[in-house]
Amino acid sequence: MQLEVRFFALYRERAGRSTATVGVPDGATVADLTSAVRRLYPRLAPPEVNIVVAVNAEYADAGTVLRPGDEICLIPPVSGG
Amino acid sequence: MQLEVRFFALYRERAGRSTATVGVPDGATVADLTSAVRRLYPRLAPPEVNIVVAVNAEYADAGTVLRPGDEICLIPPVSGG
Amino acid sequence: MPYEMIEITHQPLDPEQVTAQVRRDANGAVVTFLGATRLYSEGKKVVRLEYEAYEDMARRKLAEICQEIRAEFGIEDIAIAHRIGRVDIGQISLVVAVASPHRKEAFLACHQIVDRLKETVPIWKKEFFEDGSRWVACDDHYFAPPGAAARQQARP
Amino acid sequence: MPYEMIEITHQPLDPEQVTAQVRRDANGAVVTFLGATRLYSEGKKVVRLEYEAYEDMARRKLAEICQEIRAEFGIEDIAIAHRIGRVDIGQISLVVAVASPHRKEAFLACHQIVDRLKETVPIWKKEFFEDGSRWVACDDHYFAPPGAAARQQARP
Repeated sequence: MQLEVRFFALYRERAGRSTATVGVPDGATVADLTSAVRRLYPRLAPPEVNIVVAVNAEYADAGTVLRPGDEICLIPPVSGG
Repeated sequence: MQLEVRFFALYRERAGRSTATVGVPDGATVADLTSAVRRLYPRLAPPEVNIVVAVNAEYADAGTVLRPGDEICLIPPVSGG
Repeated sequence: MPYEMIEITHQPLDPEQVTAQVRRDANGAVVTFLGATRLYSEGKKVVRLEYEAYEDMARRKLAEICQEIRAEFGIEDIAIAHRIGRVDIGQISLVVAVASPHRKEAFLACHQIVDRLKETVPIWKKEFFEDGSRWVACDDHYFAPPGAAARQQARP
Repeated sequence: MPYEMIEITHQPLDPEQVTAQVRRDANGAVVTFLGATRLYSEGKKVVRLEYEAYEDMARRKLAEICQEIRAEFGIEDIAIAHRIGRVDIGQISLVVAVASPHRKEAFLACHQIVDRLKETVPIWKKEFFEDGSRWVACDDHYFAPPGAAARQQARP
């Protein structure tokens, strides 16, 4: 399935874009997705950095199974305030 | 010596006035003064209440010796804010 | 240069103006406390308040508190305004604004200033109810005048 | 009825207006936090900031924080406004106002809201210096892109 992924802040700059369409197998998890995104955008973050993902506007753990149409965002370390 | 004493808030209302001239022996302490004030205004506070006194705009303890011209104020429990 | 404003006034307070005193480019955090007259005090409906101050000493004690707080929290900029006289329900009686490069010190310092003000600064609040009034902190039993105390002690 | 305002906006913030949202006759204490752009960040002169937000999620996380804070501190009235986009030095990026019948809860709740906001709400701050920029919290070493990380690791 093709998933639409949004990048914010540092990730947006590192990816050079705000959104990308990423192909993953049906039943793919958040961990599968971040691996696929890393392959597409190797400069996004070094391997030892855990890329945090939000699915449908909630933080999601690595095992969360993704479905077509999910709103997926990559969340760099936050610094509001 | 004659000392001018100011009353605030509850004490002002209990004494029925803002200031009073109180006669005490030369060398009198804060404790001597509050005893004299209590005799003049017995309704000021019950005997078990310690009447707090400020001398020249600082809290003074019972042993502080008073001098003519001191600014003496009786301070009921505070409740600013 | 640390900034300090201490104001005791009969005029209505303007929190924005008090807060503006401590805002500087070095300060990332400003914490402001507003104390307002509440409609209820221990379950009784309050119609208005009146504040009285021993002004010279109140200013002096507030300046002492500022000095202590600066030493303890390493903050610089403090503005305090206390209204006295009649204060109606919902109106502001106290504004304390503290600014600091970082937020933790600003929160703790502002909280401490208000706590210490209520402990040591010679200002008094009188609550007016529909059927009477009382000086806050002068607990009725403890502070009842001698005659009344005697009557209360005589109860079984 | 508890009052809650959550606002994420490109417009300049008006702290007075945010604070006014939580002032009610039952609330004796209002604590307001202002976060402003500091001139220096870790010793470097900042010329401006830019904030970016994942707005839908940020609103949702802020609403969750409000709910937690209400349960923990028994307070009701909260207003939060976060500015995004460009924010110049000395301008306000965040206003949090909490009102409560008593001051202790208002201070603790306001402090906690700001702390939690900085931990979990998807908003990002970029600092612009005279000679560069950085995303705050994305520590340079840790977050250096793979090539740069390899070069750093190769140092003796």
